[in-house]
Amino acid sequence: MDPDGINELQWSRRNKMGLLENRFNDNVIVEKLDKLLSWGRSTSPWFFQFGTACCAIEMMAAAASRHDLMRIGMIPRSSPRQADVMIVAGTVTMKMALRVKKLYEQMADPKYVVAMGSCATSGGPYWQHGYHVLKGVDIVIPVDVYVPGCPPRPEALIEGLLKLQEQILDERPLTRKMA
Amino acid sequence: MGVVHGEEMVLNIGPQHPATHGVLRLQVRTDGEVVSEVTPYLGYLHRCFEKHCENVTYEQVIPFTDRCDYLASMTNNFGYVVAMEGLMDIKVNERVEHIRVIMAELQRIASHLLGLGAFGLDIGAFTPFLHMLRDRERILDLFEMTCGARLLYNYMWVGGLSHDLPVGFVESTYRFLDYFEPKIDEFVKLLVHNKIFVERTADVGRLPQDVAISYGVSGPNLRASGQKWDLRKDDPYSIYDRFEFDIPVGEGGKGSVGDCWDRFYVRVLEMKESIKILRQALSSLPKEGDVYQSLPKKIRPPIGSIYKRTESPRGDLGYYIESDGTNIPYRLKMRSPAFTALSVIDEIAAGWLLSDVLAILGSLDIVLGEIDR
Amino acid sequence: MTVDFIFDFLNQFFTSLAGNEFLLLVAILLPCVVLFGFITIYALVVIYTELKVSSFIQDKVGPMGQGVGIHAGKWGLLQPIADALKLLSKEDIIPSSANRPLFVLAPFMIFVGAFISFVALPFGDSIIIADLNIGIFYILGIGSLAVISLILAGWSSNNKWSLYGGMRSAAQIVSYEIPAGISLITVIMLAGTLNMQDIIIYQQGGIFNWILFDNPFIPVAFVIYFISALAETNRTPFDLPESESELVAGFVTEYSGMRYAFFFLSEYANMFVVSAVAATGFLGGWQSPFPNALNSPGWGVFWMMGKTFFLIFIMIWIRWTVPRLRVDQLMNVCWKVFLPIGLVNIFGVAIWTVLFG
Amino acid sequence: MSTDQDKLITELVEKGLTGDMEPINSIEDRVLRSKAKAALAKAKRAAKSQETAEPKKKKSEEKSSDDLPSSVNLNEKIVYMINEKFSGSLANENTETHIQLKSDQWFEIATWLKSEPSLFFDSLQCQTGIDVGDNTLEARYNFHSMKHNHYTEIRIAVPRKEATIPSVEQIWRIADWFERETYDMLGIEFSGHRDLRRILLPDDWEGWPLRKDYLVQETYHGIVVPKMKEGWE
Repeated sequence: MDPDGINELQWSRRNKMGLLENRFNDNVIVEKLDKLLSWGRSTSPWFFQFGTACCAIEMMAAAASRHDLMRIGMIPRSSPRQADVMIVAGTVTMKMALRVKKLYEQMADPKYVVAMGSCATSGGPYWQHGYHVLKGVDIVIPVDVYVPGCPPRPEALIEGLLKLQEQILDERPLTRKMA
Repeated sequence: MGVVHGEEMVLNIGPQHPATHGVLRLQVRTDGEVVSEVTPYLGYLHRCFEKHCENVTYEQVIPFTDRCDYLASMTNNFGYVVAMEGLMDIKVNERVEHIRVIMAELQRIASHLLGLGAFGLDIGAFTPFLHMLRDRERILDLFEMTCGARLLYNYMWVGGLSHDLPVGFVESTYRFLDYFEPKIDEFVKLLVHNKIFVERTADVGRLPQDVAISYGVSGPNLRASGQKWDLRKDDPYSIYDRFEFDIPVGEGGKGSVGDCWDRFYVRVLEMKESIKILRQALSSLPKEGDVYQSLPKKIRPPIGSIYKRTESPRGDLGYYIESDGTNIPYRLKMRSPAFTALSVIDEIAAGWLLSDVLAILGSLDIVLGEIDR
Repeated sequence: MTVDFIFDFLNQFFTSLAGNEFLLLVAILLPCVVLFGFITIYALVVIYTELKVSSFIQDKVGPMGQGVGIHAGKWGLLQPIADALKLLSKEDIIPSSANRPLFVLAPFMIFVGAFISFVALPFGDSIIIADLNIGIFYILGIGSLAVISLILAGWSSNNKWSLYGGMRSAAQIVSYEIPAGISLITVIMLAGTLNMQDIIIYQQGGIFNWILFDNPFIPVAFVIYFISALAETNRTPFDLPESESELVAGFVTEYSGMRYAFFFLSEYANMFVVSAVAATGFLGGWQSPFPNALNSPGWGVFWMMGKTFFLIFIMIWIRWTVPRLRVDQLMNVCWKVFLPIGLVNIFGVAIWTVLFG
Repeated sequence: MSTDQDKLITELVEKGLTGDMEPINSIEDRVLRSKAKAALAKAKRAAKSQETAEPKKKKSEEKSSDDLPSSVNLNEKIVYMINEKFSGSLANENTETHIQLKSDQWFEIATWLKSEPSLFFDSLQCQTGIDVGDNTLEARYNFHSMKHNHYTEIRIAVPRKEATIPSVEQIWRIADWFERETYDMLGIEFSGHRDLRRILLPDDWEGWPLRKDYLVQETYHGIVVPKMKEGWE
């Protein structure tokens, strides 16, 4: 396991590298293409089932019949390679932390992270005495959307995912350096 | 795992894998598809439950018990409050007892639904899983109208409950039972007697009775091996001795006693028994009674210790509580049924094919939150 | 609509270039482009169908285009397009430990395998790109190409899950080709030809002239063929190579973005091929089920598509209903059940033909 | 009830025990008949329990609880038997809630606890490690017998410096994981355990978390462990 680099992680706005990223100057056609691409990305964010604890059950409930994440185009994938959104649902422990980082690195750009629940946000109820609990998954990977709650209701998760979609829609993948 | 010979391959299942029900890592040694050894590695969800218990007051332990077995929070609360009331010698009134039993049995159904669905998912049947979740939502609705939470309730308190039943709860529960009973039969048709499902589970991963006892396997897993052991009958707590219900045991309906199919079917039958208990408890629920009646002003149990077991959906859930007379537990240990159930995996999964190992894992119905605590 | 036909047409149109090799190239490429477009559109439609049908089976609604901004349209009709756009613009990961050339080759090879099968499929009375005299044989042969690419994908990924997926798919597809072939032999025996169009013409004259209802042995052959086809396309209950709950994603575990899209595409393309072969061999292809009615070329395309899509729908239906078999049971079913029955079936059909044919 | 009625009933019961039901059934008086039948059932039950008790006695012939009056509770009985068999292994005679043992003969006692037919503790329910202070660690075992449906608790205290207890992993298989957990959390070594590793925490974790003087390590693989985010509290 590679201990390097974790402390120096300074997640500003990171560089999401796709096939066509940042290769174009701004003009009308590129702008339209930009919009098309970001529409595609925001409409079809496949999520990686990364459930660790209690929140995983609510994530499943959100994907199941009553709440049905597929309505907003979210399809579960079990391999990180094919996923766009990693929903970190649940507590991440020290033993798991480096693996979370590895899984994140295995995902293909553009990739997004939703920290679901207070454990993934900050350590949740375990933040004070939890010697083995990572106090927030943003210590090891960058997070786009935080969904509070212990556990968040499926509605809250859907709200968070809609926020993420908004964020993706505002992106201009082809001309990020201009934006 | 030592030396790897010739054709053998060491394969890591997990910690992030769709079939591990959370973050469990199984290291399997395989020769082609045949698995010769399974070594579980735990602790990827070790959330320091016991350390927390030594740092928070007795009341504050309850939310942490919720989060241990997050599929059966009600029964986890139940076990803890039963143990605490034993330690402090508190008697709660009839209404509280009835509500507790109702909640515990609803929780048992909810937990079994998810466990069975996830088992089906491991075998490759995706649809029954979602049907199960759909029906589970209705139970969660009942919990939600009672205490406002869907998953982690913090509902049972030492000496009482956090809320009384809301108006219309009893009717809603009856409505749910009427809806749910035929659904079990539908589920049985869809999956339990499905030819492919039977082929995949019958005779697979047989767990003999003595091995099960030696490994401390309990609950439905033990009953599937033919041992008629249910704490609700054999060591009755709360008011379980008043209700009439059967303890389903594995009979080897499709293969031999103690196989995956038995473990599956026992859970299906248990849901039916829970419905029986629910109907009795609902009909005998006293109208009067204050749920805060015996709440102690301060929880300071006398010096001493207690080990109390209750029947959670996964088996014997034990709490060992050591009190030093203050308002903070000196030591609190949770004996989790899933922990003991998982320990048997190498014994019963070795020699089977890779797909079977995952089926056997699914049939044990483990919850990682409770294993790692 | 064969290449010759297009070539002739082009020759007449561009008289100055008549007989030029360039025109021949155009004549070859034109159907390819059309076909590629067809497969893409077909895949989008079927992916949407699969999402919706599976959702309805599971008591939910599936893609509804609910989301932010311009989202996926009414009923989520644009969902597959968004998926495709997104997959195309994703990062292309080639694991550093993978065998690079093979890893890159595998998705294209599997797509080529599916693609060139389409060449011999009859879409209508005269709509066939290459009317081969050994059409059905050709499709069966090309179908085996998938095995090679799946093994390549599994092995080159240098991932144990992929390797398992590759191993399983090799065993599975190779085995199930035999019962599939054997059950098609009964069709060939009756029609007396390997040519796809001739097989269809043999079934002229309404539903009762279809080979499926020719004699009591054929429905058995049809069932065997259909189940084998499920196995060849890696659909549940035979989806062991990519079984999600066991092997993460099987041989596609390491593929991302566009390369993954190719696997996705070819899975659905393969479904179309096997269904179209079943429709051709057993259900009368583009022939109308009513004698001497609705039999124009336009209706022909409709009937062919209708029958194929119906079979695809059944495949989707099965996938979301039943659990998955185990690898040894899979082999048992093939070698101990389908193969003997298939062989007996051939004799049955032969004897029936001699006695009553 | 008159005396001759009593006599009649005893006579009838004697006959009934030999299998002759005719005289009882032929009684005209309904009350008398039912009384006779009840007495017969009682007598039969008594005879049965005598029968079942006898072979048990034979099995546990040597030293067993039979010499004790039946009123003692299970713990006292076990302590008595342990004193007979393994003298000097009791740490104190207190038996109210538990049995306190010394660690040296624990493996033998454990083997005996499982094999002794009148105890037959086939199920190790729970094993708890406790830091009881005074530089002492304690392992507590909760045993249960599926057959007899009885229950006991055994405690073994060891000094912190040489915290070693014989492992019972080979007797109850679940002890394998229980002991690993206790080792993981409190650092009690179990001698004779075949695979004593940390079970929940990573192998390279420092310290024993459930000891009362545990201080959490500052970093783990470069990740700050006890970090609290800025601006909290």
